[in-house]
Order: sequence, then C-alpha cells, then structure tokens
Amino acid sequence: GCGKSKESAGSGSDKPSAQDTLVYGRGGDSVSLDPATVTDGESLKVTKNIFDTLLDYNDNDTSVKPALATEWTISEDGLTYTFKLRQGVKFHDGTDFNAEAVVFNFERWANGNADTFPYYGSMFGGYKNDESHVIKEVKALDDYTVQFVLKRPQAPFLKNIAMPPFAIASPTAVEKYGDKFGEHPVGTGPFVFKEWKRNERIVLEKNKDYWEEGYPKLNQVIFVSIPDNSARLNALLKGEIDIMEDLNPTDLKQVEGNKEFQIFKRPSMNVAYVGLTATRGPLKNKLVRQALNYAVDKQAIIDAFYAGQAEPAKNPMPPSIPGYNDAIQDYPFDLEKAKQLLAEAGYPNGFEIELWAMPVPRPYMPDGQKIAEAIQANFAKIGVKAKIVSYEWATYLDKLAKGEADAFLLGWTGDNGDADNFLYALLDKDSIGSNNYTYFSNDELHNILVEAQTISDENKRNELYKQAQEIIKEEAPWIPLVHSTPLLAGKANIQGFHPHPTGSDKFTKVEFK
Amino acid sequence: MLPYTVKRVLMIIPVLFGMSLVVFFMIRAIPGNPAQVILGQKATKEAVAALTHKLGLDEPWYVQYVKYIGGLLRGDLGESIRTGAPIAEEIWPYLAATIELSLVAMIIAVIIGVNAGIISAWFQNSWFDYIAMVLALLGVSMPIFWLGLMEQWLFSIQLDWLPTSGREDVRNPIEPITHLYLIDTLLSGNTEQFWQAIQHLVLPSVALATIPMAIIARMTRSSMLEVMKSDYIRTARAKGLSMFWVVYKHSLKNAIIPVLTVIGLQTGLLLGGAILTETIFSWPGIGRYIYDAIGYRDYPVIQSGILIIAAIFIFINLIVDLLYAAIDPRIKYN
Amino acid sequence: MEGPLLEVRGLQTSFFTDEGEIPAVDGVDFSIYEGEVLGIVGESGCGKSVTSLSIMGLLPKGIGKVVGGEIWFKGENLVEASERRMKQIRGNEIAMIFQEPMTSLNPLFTIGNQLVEAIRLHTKIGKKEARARAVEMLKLVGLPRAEQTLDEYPHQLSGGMRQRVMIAIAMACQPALLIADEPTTALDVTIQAQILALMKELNRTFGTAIMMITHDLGVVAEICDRVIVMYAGQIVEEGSVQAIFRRPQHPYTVGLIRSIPDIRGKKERLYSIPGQVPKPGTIRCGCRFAERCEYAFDRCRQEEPQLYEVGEQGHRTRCFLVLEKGGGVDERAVARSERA
Amino acid sequence: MSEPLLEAKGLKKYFPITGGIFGKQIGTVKAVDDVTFTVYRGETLGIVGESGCGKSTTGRMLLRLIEPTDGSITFEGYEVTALSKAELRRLRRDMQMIFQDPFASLNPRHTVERILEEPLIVHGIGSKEERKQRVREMLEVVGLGSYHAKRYPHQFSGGQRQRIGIARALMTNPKLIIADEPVSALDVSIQAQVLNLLEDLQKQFSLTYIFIAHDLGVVRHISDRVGVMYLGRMVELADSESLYEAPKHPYTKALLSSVPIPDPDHKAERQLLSGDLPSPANPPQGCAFHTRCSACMNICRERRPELKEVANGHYVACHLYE
Amino acid sequence: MAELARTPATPPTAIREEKTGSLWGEAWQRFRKNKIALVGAGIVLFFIVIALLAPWLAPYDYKEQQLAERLQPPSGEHWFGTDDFGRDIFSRVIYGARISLWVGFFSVLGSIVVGSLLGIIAGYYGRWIDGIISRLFDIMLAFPSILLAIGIVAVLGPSLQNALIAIAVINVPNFGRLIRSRVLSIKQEEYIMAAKAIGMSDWRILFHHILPNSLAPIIVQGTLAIATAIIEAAALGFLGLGAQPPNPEWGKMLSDAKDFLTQAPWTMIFPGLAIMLTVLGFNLMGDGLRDALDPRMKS
Ligand SMILES: Nc1ncnc2c1ncn2[C@@H]1O[C@H](COP(=O)(O)OP(=O)(O)OP(=O)(O)O)[C@@H](O)[C@H]1O
Ligand SMILES: Nc1ncnc2c1ncn2[C@@H]1O[C@H](COP(=O)(O)OP(=O)(O)OP(=O)(O)O)[C@@H](O)[C@H]1O
Ligand SMILES: [Mg+2]
Ligand SMILES: [Mg+2]
Repeated sequence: GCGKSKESAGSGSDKPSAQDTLVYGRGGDSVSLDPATVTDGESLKVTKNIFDTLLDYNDNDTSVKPALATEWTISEDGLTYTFKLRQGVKFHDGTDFNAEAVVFNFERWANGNADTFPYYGSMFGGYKNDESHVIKEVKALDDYTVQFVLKRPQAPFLKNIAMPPFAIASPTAVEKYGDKFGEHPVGTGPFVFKEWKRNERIVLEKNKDYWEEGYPKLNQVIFVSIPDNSARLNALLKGEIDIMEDLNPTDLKQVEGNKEFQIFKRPSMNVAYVGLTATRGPLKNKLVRQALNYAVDKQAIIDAFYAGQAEPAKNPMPPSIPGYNDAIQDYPFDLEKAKQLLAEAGYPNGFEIELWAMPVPRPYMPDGQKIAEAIQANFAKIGVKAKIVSYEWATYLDKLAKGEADAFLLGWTGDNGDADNFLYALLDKDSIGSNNYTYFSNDELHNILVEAQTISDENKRNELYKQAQEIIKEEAPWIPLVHSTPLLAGKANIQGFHPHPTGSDKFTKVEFK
Repeated sequence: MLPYTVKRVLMIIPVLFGMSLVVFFMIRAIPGNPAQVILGQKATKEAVAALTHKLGLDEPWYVQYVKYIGGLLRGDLGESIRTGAPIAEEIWPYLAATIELSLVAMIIAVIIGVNAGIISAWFQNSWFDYIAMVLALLGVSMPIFWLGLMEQWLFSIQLDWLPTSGREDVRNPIEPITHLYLIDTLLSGNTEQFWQAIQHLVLPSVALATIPMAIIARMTRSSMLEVMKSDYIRTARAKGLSMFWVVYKHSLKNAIIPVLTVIGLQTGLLLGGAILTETIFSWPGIGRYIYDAIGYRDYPVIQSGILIIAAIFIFINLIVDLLYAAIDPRIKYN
Repeated sequence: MEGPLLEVRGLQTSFFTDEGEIPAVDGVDFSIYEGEVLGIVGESGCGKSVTSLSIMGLLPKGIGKVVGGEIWFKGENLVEASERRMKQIRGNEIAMIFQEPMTSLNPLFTIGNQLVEAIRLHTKIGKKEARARAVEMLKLVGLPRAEQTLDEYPHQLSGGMRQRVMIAIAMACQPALLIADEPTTALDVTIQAQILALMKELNRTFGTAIMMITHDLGVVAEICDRVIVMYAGQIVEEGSVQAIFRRPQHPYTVGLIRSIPDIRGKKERLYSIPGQVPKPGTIRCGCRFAERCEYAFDRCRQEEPQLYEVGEQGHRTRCFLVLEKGGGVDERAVARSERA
Repeated sequence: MSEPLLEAKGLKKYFPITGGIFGKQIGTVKAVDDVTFTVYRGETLGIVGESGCGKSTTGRMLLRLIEPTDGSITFEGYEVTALSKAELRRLRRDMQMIFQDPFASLNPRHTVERILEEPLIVHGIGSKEERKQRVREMLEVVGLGSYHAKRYPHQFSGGQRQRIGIARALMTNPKLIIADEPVSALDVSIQAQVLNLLEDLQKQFSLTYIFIAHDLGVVRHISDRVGVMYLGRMVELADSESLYEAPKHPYTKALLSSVPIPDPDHKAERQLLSGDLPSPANPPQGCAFHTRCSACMNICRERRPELKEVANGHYVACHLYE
Repeated sequence: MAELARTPATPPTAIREEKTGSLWGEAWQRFRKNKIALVGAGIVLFFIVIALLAPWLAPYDYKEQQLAERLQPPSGEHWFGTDDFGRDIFSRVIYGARISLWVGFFSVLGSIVVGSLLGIIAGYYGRWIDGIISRLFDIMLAFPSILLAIGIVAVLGPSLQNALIAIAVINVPNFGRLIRSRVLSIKQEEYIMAAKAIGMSDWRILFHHILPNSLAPIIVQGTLAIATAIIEAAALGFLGLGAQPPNPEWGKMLSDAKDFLTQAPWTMIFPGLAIMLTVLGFNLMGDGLRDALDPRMKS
C-alpha cells in the first residue's frame, strides 16, 4: 500500500508464524495440469505438488526414494519390477489410491500416442502396440501390489518411473473430466488444486489428509507468472511474492546483500552449449570446430553473465550424472592455438558465419543474446566474423531442427539424471531432426550409445558413456559452455525449500519461520 | 441516423474480412510450427506430427481458412491451440484488463489534455502555454517503455509508493465478476480492494496516457485558437459576451470536434498498442495475450484477437462519427 | 443638432506582427449623430474594418492595438473603458453585423439560442419572455416563419436569411449605434436590395444610427446621409452624400465615382485610377495618394495635406488642390481625364 | 451581324447528388437546364444572373472542362462534344478561359514566366527562346513589365494577378475567351483597369468574349449582347441596349431595379423580389421564376416557357409574351 | 492603347521587394524566424553530425568488450559509464545515432514512396481503384500498428533491416491517405481547371501541379513521421525484434539495460535521453515546418 515502509514490505515479519501462504513467482504459466500430457517444465512444477509418483527423487539428485510405492523388488533378469504400495492414501476427490489406480494410469498412457502422452512414448520406447515398447504389462497382484513386466531390460526404469509426468491420477476424476482433466487435476499430492487463472496464477491448497505425517506445512501455494526476470525480482523485493525463479545472475549481489532475502541454488543438471552444425560450410571441418572450441573464454562468460554461478563445461553432460568423464581435458582458451588450427584447416583469415542467439532466457542460459555477443567478440579475435541472428523461440527451434543454423546457442536440462537423456538425446544420429540440432552423425558413437541403453550393469554403462564423451570431445560438434546453477531468491525466513535439479519442486516441507 | 449507423456497421464487415485474410496469411508465413512450440524443445517428431494433424494444420490453407471463416460466421471464434479453451471465453479477462487500463488512461489524458489545451489557448504565449506545450512535446517524444521503466524505478522501487506490476495483490486476489476490477470491487463493496486496484492502475495508466494526453492538449490548443479566430466568435463578442462564455460555450463545442477524432483514434490505438506497457507492468492484457500467442503460434488466438481489437477500433471510430452528428447539426447522415 | 453620438478623434490603430508595426488606421476622426446613416467607403485594406473593430474594442488580442486617439461615445472614452464596461456596451448600445453571414453565426447552436443569448445578456428577462422577444425580432427583420426559425440551425438558412438573423441579434437590445461592416457584399443584388430596405426601415423606425461600411458607392448613395471616403488608413474626404457625389473634391473620390460602370448607360471608356492601394506603412512622406494621382505636384510628394473644409458645412477633403484655387478638382480636370 | 463563332444548343448539366456509403445517386442538381445561345465573331456576350444560377457551369461546359449532360456545342463548325481528347486539347488553343479568383487560378509554386509559358509548351509552340520572348511581349501587353517574369503570383496584387491570368489566356492567340467573373474579386478602381484592358485587347486581337458576371453594370459596360440566367435557364437574351432599357422578363426587371445606383438623386421605384432563390436540386415546376414573380399566371406553374424571339434579336422565356 | 500607356511601367512600391520569391523561399524565411523550430533543426543537425562523425567522436570502439569493467558508473574515462559488457555507453550512444537516423529516414522514405504511389493512383483514378486502395488503408489502419510491425518482423525475421521494412509498411496508409486527400483537394483548385483549360494532359497536371503542391504537407508529415519511426524502431529493438547485437540501437540498449535499472541506472538513462532528444528535435522541426509551410499562413 501507499507509504508502506520498506521493513514491513519485506515480509510478514511483524507476525512471524502467521504466514502460511507461499507465493511462488515464475516466468510462465502452465499449459495443462495433467502431467502426463505435457512436456513443459512450467506445468510439471505445479503438478508435482498435486500428484505423487510411485517413486520420488531424493532431495539433491536423481536417485530414487519411496513415495506412493513403499518398497520394490527387481527380478534377476531385470524384467520384472514389483512395487508395494502405500496404504490408506486417498485421492483429493476422496477415492482410494490402490493398485487398480496404478494399472489404470499406465493403461491410459500406453493406450495413448505421441500426441496425447508424449513423455510416456519417449521414456518407455513407444506405446502399446509398438515393437519398441518396453513395458509388456502392468498388473495388480493385489490391492496394494503392482507388477511391471518388461520386454527387455531398461537401465533407467526406476528413474523414469519417478519422473513427474508419470504421476498417479484419480481414475474416477480422469473419467469424470475426460479432456478437461488438465483443468481439474486430482491426485494424491500434498496440495489440492483450487483455482487457475490463466497467465496469472494457480492456487493450490493444503491437502489435510496427506500421507506424510505433519505435512504439508503451508496452507496455500500460489504460482504467479511474471515473465520478466527483473519485474519478478521487483515483485520479490516489494513482498508481492515469496520465492522467485530465475534470478538474473547479475542481480545476485543485490539480493545477497539484503538480509531479508536468501538465495537458493538449484543443483545443476544442465548444459549450455554452442552447437556447431556439422553439415554447414567451414563447420564441416573438424579442425575448425576444434579451433572455435579453443576460442571461447568460458570463465569470462561465467563471471560476467552467470555471476560465477556456473562451472565451465567440458562434456555434454553435467558432472553429477553417473558416467561423467572427468578425465577429459577441456580445450583451453588459447587464441593462438585456435588461429593455428584455422590456418591448418585452410582459413588463415577466418570466415563469416551466423551465430544464433536464443531469444528466451533459460536456467542454463539467462541471456542468450548477451552470451552470443560475448562469443561473437571471442570469435572476432581469431578472424571469425559472427553475425548474431535471433528468431522468436518457435521459429528458432523450427529452423534449428531443419539444420539452418551455423553456430547456435542452446542447452538442455536433464529429465531423469541419466546419461542417455543427454548423450543419446542430443548427439546421436537417431536424434537428428529432433534434439540433435547439430546434425552430428558418428557411427562409432551411435553404436556405443545404443549398446548402453540396453545394459543394466551400471559400471559397464558408465564406461561406455565415458568412451562416448571422448569421441565427442575429439569431434567437437559443440562448444560445451557451462553447467549453470540456476538461482532462486526468496525471503530469508523460508525453510525447508531445497530446489531440485530437475526443476520441479515439492513444497511439502516448506514453511515460514 | 439509424440507417446510417446500420450502414456503417455493415461497412465494418468487408474491412474485418480483409483483415482476417491478411492476418491468416501473415501468421502462417511466420516460420515455426505451433505443434512444435506447444510440445517444446524435447518433443519427438512423431508427437509433433500427431499434434499437427490433430490441430488440422496439415490441411491445405484454403480448407483451414474456410473452416475458420465458417466458424466466425457462426459466431465461433475458435479454440486456442495452446490451451484448448474456446477463445470467446478465454479472451474476455484479457480484453477487460486492457479496456480498464486504456479507459483510465484515456480519461486521464482527456481531462488533463483538454483542459491544458484550453488554458494554453486562452493564455496564448503565456508561461503556462509555453510550459504546457513543451511538456506536450516531450510527451510525444518519449518512448513510453522508457517512461514506464523510469516510473517503476522511481515510484515503486525507490519511493515504494505503488506496486510494480500486475492488476491486483496476489495475496488478496479480486473475485472477478465483470473482470473490470474497478467495477468488480465496487460491486462486491470491497473498498480495500478497490483502492488496491486503483494503486495498480496508476503507473501503467499514466505511462499509457502520456502520448494521447500530449496529442490531445496540442490538438485542443490549436483547434481552440483556430475557432477563436472565426467570425462567429467575433459575433459572440460583439454581443457583449464575456471571454469566459465565449470560450466555454461558443469555442469549446466547435473546437472539440477535431479533438474528438483524436480521442477516438487514440483510444483505438491504446487498445491494441498497449503491448509495451503491458509487458513492463506485467498487465495481463490483450496486447500481451496476442503477443504471447504469436510466440506460441496460437493461430486462432492471434486471428480472433486481432479481429476483435480491430472491430473495437472501428466501433469506437463509428461512435466518434455519431458523436459528431450529435454535436454538429450540419452533419446529417442519411 | 445636439452633440454627436459617437466621436472619433485622431484614432490610430496598429498591428504588431513579425514584420513590425503596421499602422492600419492612421489618424482618423469623424462623428456620427443620432439617427444618422454614415457611410464609409474605400478600397480593400484601407482600414474600414479596423476602424469599426477599434470602436467595438474587438481588435485581435495581442496583435491589434489602438495606439492613439480617442473614441467618445455618450461622454465616455471607449479607448480607456474597461473590458467590463465594454461588455456592457457591446450588443447593448453599440451593435455590429459582419460581412459574412455564412460564418458569422455559430454553426452548432440554434438561431433561437444565439438570439436569446443576446437578449438575455443585457436585459434581466426570463427565458420565456426572451423567446417571445426573439420571435418578435425575427418578425421584425422580415423572417416569415419566425417560430420555426428559432429552432433551426444556421446551415438551414439561406445567406439572406442569415443576414436578417444577424440584424435581429444586433437590434435585439435596440442599440443606439449599429455598425454594419459590408453587410451585403456577400449577397446577391436582389437579396441586397431586401436587406438595404430593411436597414433603412430600422433606421427610420427606431432612429438607430448606422455606420455603414461598404465599397459599393451604389449602396452609399442608396441609404447614407453622410459619407467618409478612406484611403490608406486615412480619411481623404468627408461630406454629405449630395456633396460627395455632386461635388467631389479629392481626386481619389472623383476617380472612384468615375470608375464605376453604370447600368444606366454605357460609358465610352471607364475612368481608371492607375496603380493600386499601397500597403499600410509603405508611404513615408507626402500625400498618400500622390503616387496614383494625376494632379499631383511637388508639394504633394513632400508634405502631408490636412483635411480642409470646402464649400458647404462639413465637407472636408485632404487635398492641396482645394487650397490652390479653393475649388479642388474642377470640372475641367474631370473633363480632361474623360478625354484621355 | 457577323457570322457565328460558337453555338450552344440545348445545353444541360445535371450534377448527381450522391449520398450514403455506396455513393448512390439520390438526386440531381440541374445546374444548367436547356440553354441555347449563339456567339458571333468579334462580339462580347454577357451572361448575368444570381449566384448559383449556372453561369460558371455553362462557361466550363463550352470548353468541356465539365462534360455536358446533353446538348451540342459547335465552334467554328466543329462539334465540340464529339471531339476526342487530343482534338479537344488542340481546340483549347482557340478557346481560352479567365477565372474569377486571381488568387486561386495561378499555381502558387510557379513563376509567372512558367505559368505563361506553359500553354506554349503544352501545345508545342515555338523554341525555348521564342517562348520566353513571347512571355515578355505578353507581359507588356497586359501592362506588366518583363522584369515581373521571375516573380511568383503571391508577390502581385489582385489586379496584377488578374492581368497574369489574362496574359495566360492570350498566349496561344485564341479566338474566343470565356471570362468567368474576371473582375468580381477586384476593387472598383482596379476593376476599371481590367475592364479597360479587356476592351483594348479585344480590339487589338479581334477577340470574341463570353463575359460572365453578376454585376449588371459591368456587364452592360462591356457586352454587346446580354443573356440573363435564372436557375439554370436562360430567361432573356438581347442586345444590351434593349435589355437594359426595355427589359421584358419580370425577373430581369426586378434584377435591374435592385441594383443600387451610385447617384443620390436617383430615386427609382424598387421592385423588391420576395424570398430566396429556390434550390437547383429542386427547381419549381413550370416557369422556374413563378415562385417569386409578381405577374405569375396559372400557366406559369404548369408549363415551362420556351426562349422565344419576341422582337428583333430579343429573346424571352416568359408566358407573358406568348 | 492610351489607357495602357498610362498604367505606370513601374508599379508603385506597393509590393515590397523580397529577397526570395518562391513559396519555398518565403517558408524558409518564416522558418528562420521561428526560434523553437530552429532549436529543433539544431538538435536534428547535431545528431546528424554525430552520426556522420561517429568514428571520430567516439572515444572507444562501440563493440569493444571489457568484461572486467562491467557496469562502471559515469566517470572521466567513460562519460556515460559502461554497460554489462564493459562497453563504453557514450560511444554506443554516438553510434546509435547512425542507426536511429538511418531507420527513421529510410523507413519514412519508403512509406512516402509507396504511400504516394497508392495515394496518387487512388486520388487520381477514383472509382473502384480508389475503393480498393482506400479499403486497404482502412484495413491497415484498423490493425494495432505495433502488432502489425511485430507480425511483419516475425515473418521476415528480426533484424534492423526488417524492422525498417515493418515500420515503413505500417506508415504507408498515413501517407497514402494524406496524398490521396491532397490530390483530391488540389484537383478542385482553380489553377488545375486553368491548366486543363489550356489543354494540359492529365499526367502533366499530375506531375507539374498536383505533386509539387503536395510536397509541403509531405515534408511536414515526413519530418514528424521520422520522429515516430525512431520511437517505433526503439520499441521493436526493445522487444528484441530490431537491430541485432552488437549494434548499439538505442531501444535495444534500453532493453539490455532494463535488468540493471536499480544497479546501474545510467545504462538506462542515456540511451533513453538520446531517443527523447532526437525525437524531440524532429518534432520541433516538424512543427516549425508546418507553421512555415502551412498554406493558411499565406498572406
Ligand atoms: N489581423 C491583422 N493582422 C495584421 N494586419 C491586419 C490585420 N487585420 C487588418 N490588418 C491590416 O489593416 C489594414 C486595414 O484592414 P481592414 O480590414 O480595416 O481593411 P478594410 O478596409 O476593411 O478592407 P476590406 O474592404 O477588404 O474589408 C489592412 O491593410 C491589413 O494589412
Ligand atoms: N461539381 C458540382 N457538383 C454538384 N453541384 C454543382 C457542381 N458545380 C456546380 N454545382 C451546382 O450547380 C449550380 C450552378 O453552379 P454554378 O457554379 O454554375 O453557378 P454560378 O452561376 O457560376 O454561381 P456563382 O455566381 O456563385 O459563381 C449551383 O447550385 C451549384 O451548387
Ligand atoms: Mg473589411
Ligand atoms: Mg460562378
């Protein structure tokens, strides 16, 4: 209100324990609140709190822990998974959670297609009648026991099961609302859906009968959309919201210096990179790609645009993921070497290329334009004249998928913490046309990645992935830039909030002190 | 008058039809597939193809256009590709937000602009005149997004007098009835929320009002000066009328006619042109809605949204024309 | 005869523009007596309108200013009168009608509104009464459908009717003096004849003095008692209608009269004054007409003539010729010009 | 009498009144309604009438600046209405026009030289030098100095501008000049200058004039014959002597008696016309003048009188003379 | 010829001799006396000079990054401070003048050329051609112009050149209508009638009479349109749809700077002031031109 002083605006600190509504400010609105039907992070952030999955990730990584399933067994051959379900859990609409409900949900997804349940197909190899579909059947052994039978072993199966899209929805509600279930989500999660005002806010209320004793602490969680990062920070500073996502790294100092606020760092599970489309002009030449790798001063970029909250990337996947090859030596920032390689490749005077800059901020790349400018300046030093080009996000992706860019900025946030979700998805020749935007195609790499998909022995898999990273380093289809630590800012009196690497957080344990 | 009005309304149809064609083809000329956008970076090719088919976007353009126009003729604005909701339902809250903002801005602009113009004309070449006109010139010379940011910085961040953005306090949301919050809060008798709604309106509406205010002030001034030179004003003075009456009775009514055009035009422009203000102040308005829809390639939303804005624009100008007739007996529409 | 109703003495009015001071009226003095019709003639730009606006105090604000002289009306100097006082006088004691009936009425208000406004401004009567009076006025000026006309707008009336309305407004408070600035110039002859007849009648019935500004000598001969001829911001000749037309003394007046084509018979050749009216402020010394005058001699170019009395009472002319032989432009001179 | 130079027969011009959005025609203004007259070589035909009676429209139709709705115009034996565009342009060398408004009829952005030269350029007459020479000559002829050539119209007074307009009309050595109120905008003293000039030029170049004006004195002064128009119709046409001295049509009589005479001793009995000119969009039935005519008969309301010769060369359209 | 002879060969000095005769000359005289307009012209000239001499005036290379010197406040070394790349804002603002003037001038030129063409065709031929063109203008004017510009840029791809095209397109109907109404009203002028009367062809009338007489309003409108175009370009730049980095377009600089509003206000203030001042200059000049060229001011 008018004339409100700074102190009282800061938080509800005058009446400490009274605050039980958390306003969470983020960049965009959800698309749908039926988690199985969406692929966007903004939807999953909300559904994560309305729904539970059979297994959940641990706080800081993607190792799994019990959730709706309390325990599980895996057969020797890795083809049969048996889950014991939690008893006495009810959906928000009052119906019972049981094995039937689990079977119902998996049947629903398996009967869908790439359009209706996109994640299911990509994580489980397809749908019911597809050759490649991994799940042979899902059956209820009794009311609280579910058994999954696979056609072939799938290494990251448990991690997949724990992904937020595979959350268990109330069968009654699904049938009741049909197409509109996305606007009337009913799950078992810590919060109950109350209201959704598009592009503005989603309001969730406490699930009083939540199975986790004593939780949730909050009475209400409100997700509000404020697209502009600075505007969102302003809203936080003025007490209009309690937690904000995507703090501009450049604003870090400002928040850190303010006692009323705290910074939350989301453990990194991402990579930002410069794709070097291997089918275009000088970039066809491996030496050129290597030269460009030598030419980028990653640390300077980190200091300037990530406020130091990132580490230089040398591999296409972050170190937290099993299989990360730490033995690899990154290309150092060495302009002389770069020039020499260019000369060797037949471009002693450099050349001209386009450098495409992401038009939207992402946690791994808070400001594509500016990073592009910095890289442009780097390239200029070895005679490579980069023209910065930017399209709207939709066009950008579309054109990238068609291989129309020379060099481009992009990044990836892992879905389930598995190496396959990075290396295969981003650099395998099978992924050309979808997420392999560099059109990089290497048979040796392909064989390794495909083999790794079917092996369930962790160590063996990791070895294969390490090999794969060596090939990628040598071939240099990318300039891996950074693994960033996405920043969030919130009021100082918030407790129990641990941002998860996947980007979706449960607010079960969050409270104001 | 009535036949004229009917004709004018009918005249809107070809213009809107032409617009629908232009919009339809223009947005399809924008590269990028809505299905891809909706499904995001991580979607598979199959998923994109399936969604494209489901949305009917793989049909030939003329089929799509005919379907769209057919829908329009039946009063169906279509459904949002992104949310699946009928646009007719979805659009109103955004439209209302913009209407509220634009109207408040226009009221500010008209009240201040017209009066400043009158006083300037009356005291031509006085210090008031000079200052007002210099301010007006600055007003039209200022990029409003810059003004908006400066306002935000000063009044919201530095002085902490007013909220930075949005239409309402998220912790104390207003229960929408008409979605015009000033009216809604009055209807529900919640004075605290009414006050809150006003506070949220101040900064964006002032930023938005700047240009029309400046234009109206300049227009009123020059129009007043023009009228005050006319023969009938001399007649009025020859009767012995005081300057005050001459200005407020005889001059103002005549001078307001060209100003009305400007007011009409500017109101129309505000409705569609508030995108920058809406962006800066996170105002959930129609400009922003359409702008976002362009990002999502939400074709039906872009098409219908622009048509609605254009229809309102044309409608406002129609009202201005009718107002002319009400003011000026020389204009007879038949 | 008692003292004059209006007496203008040495009136000087200037305009102050980007190009400097323009002396539009430069030392004009004349009088109007009660019930009299005074004509002011002269070519375009000679200062007729500015003189009348100076009297009304309606010079364009900020540009036009009375810089010298006095205007005595009923024992009061209007040059020094306050704006408040002027408001009381305007429309009430001195009224004015203008050349352009098409634009002199406010297009957005009904005739009734504008007429009632004039009536109520200076009388304390109620609306109903004022309206009745308005009807009466319209009938007086010869508008047949007075009642309906009150509710009509100016654009619905023809030029002649509008000029009648203007006269009705001017006469609303029965002013002592009516200034008519070319009231018929924009009208057709048949309509002009109607309007002139009306004005003559008003002059006769109410004894309203009329200051009739025109450039049409026919109109002057038609209704005026006395005439003032202006040239370049000055009066060059003044006298009774008879004197001016029968015994014009100033070469300019003579030229003016002789250059009119007459409908009563074809002149062999029109007399024409060479050259054109000088722009105000461009003549530095001597007689202002000297440059166009065929009788001009050295003195005319060096010295400015005064208004000299000639012959009968009240006949004055600004020409050295009258001093020469006491006779001004004689018949021989006129004849000479005819032969040329 | 000498041979005819131009003959107009049954000239009509109906302007459509359009209304509404779709520009539908909702009526017609009968600006000129069946006008017939002849102009003889070397004479001046005056046309008078009140504002809006169709004088200008008639004048413009003769040059086909406005396409006639109906009727024929013969100029030196050519049917003007049948000429092609190119032939028409050729014809305009011989038929010229002087306009009323000396301010509006000269392009403000052209020098006098350019304005005067333009007719020659358009008709491809002379070399550049010759054209310049002729411009200088013509300026002298109309009483301006050749040093005026480089000036712009707004630097001249009204009378001087009208002289420029006249010079332009003379540039191509035309045979006929249509002068549409050439002196109405001028002060009397200047008017006399211009009228004298026109008379001199007529003698010097054996010109034929159609002289349009509403000032009856001026028309009498300059014309050999005079036509009186009322509401788009010619109501009387006669040589000026008999028209002014013995007018026949009641309208002509009223018109003449309305003119104020610059003579304080002249006390003519006025015949005041009542009412205003009716609208040409809705002219009265029968004789257009019957609504204001003091001698109105029943037949006048029903039948339109034809323009008939009632005395030698004196034409009147009035039922009184049938 | 006696009468003619008597008319003095040299007319009296009624007409003051004027230095320049044409209306343009007189307009210039009027313009020169208008102090405010001169200030406007001065500002415009100032920015033009700056734009032309940018390489010599700018103390630094506008794209030279000094990441170590990010967000420095104004100082003797960096008069306007540095931006988040450590680039000298002063130098960038100077180079930005080039871009804004370029876009302003050429987009308006484009609108004038296309608008005039359409306007002339519509005004001169009338009837259904006029109908179609006028409806087209109606359609374009009914579009929210910024959305139309965004749409055009979205189709063509964001770049300075495309922003210029978009701005040119959205301003076409304004000029088109202006020219059309000029053509229609000049067509009614008596000197056009006079031109026809001397047998002039339609095309000659169009090019020798109508167009030159339409020039004054086009110049006035054009000057004012440059002002708007500069703001529009900045708006597109602000939305990221105009000039691409490292071009120092002012609107783009503002959008880059808005994240540092609280930390480094100078990054925001100077480009904003530059826009305002330039636009103000064009507006003042346009107003002055209007007063100078307005036919109503003619004596
Ligand atoms: N508003 C003005 N600004 C500057 N000069 C003016 C103004 N009004 C009149 N004048 C000057 O005053 C002189 C006299 O003008 P005035 O209107 O009195 O002439 P007039 O005799 O009424 O002419 P007309 O017959 O054309 O009405 C003119 O030469 C003109 O230059
Ligand atoms: N282009 C036009 N469209 C419609 N009506 C017209 C047009 N030109 C003239 N008129 C009408 O035709 C009638 C005759 O006009 P015209 O100009 O010939 O009259 P006039 O006798 O020359 O009058 P004035 O003395 O006022 O010049 C008028 O009523 C006029 O309104
Ligand atoms: Mg006057
Ligand atoms: Mg005419």
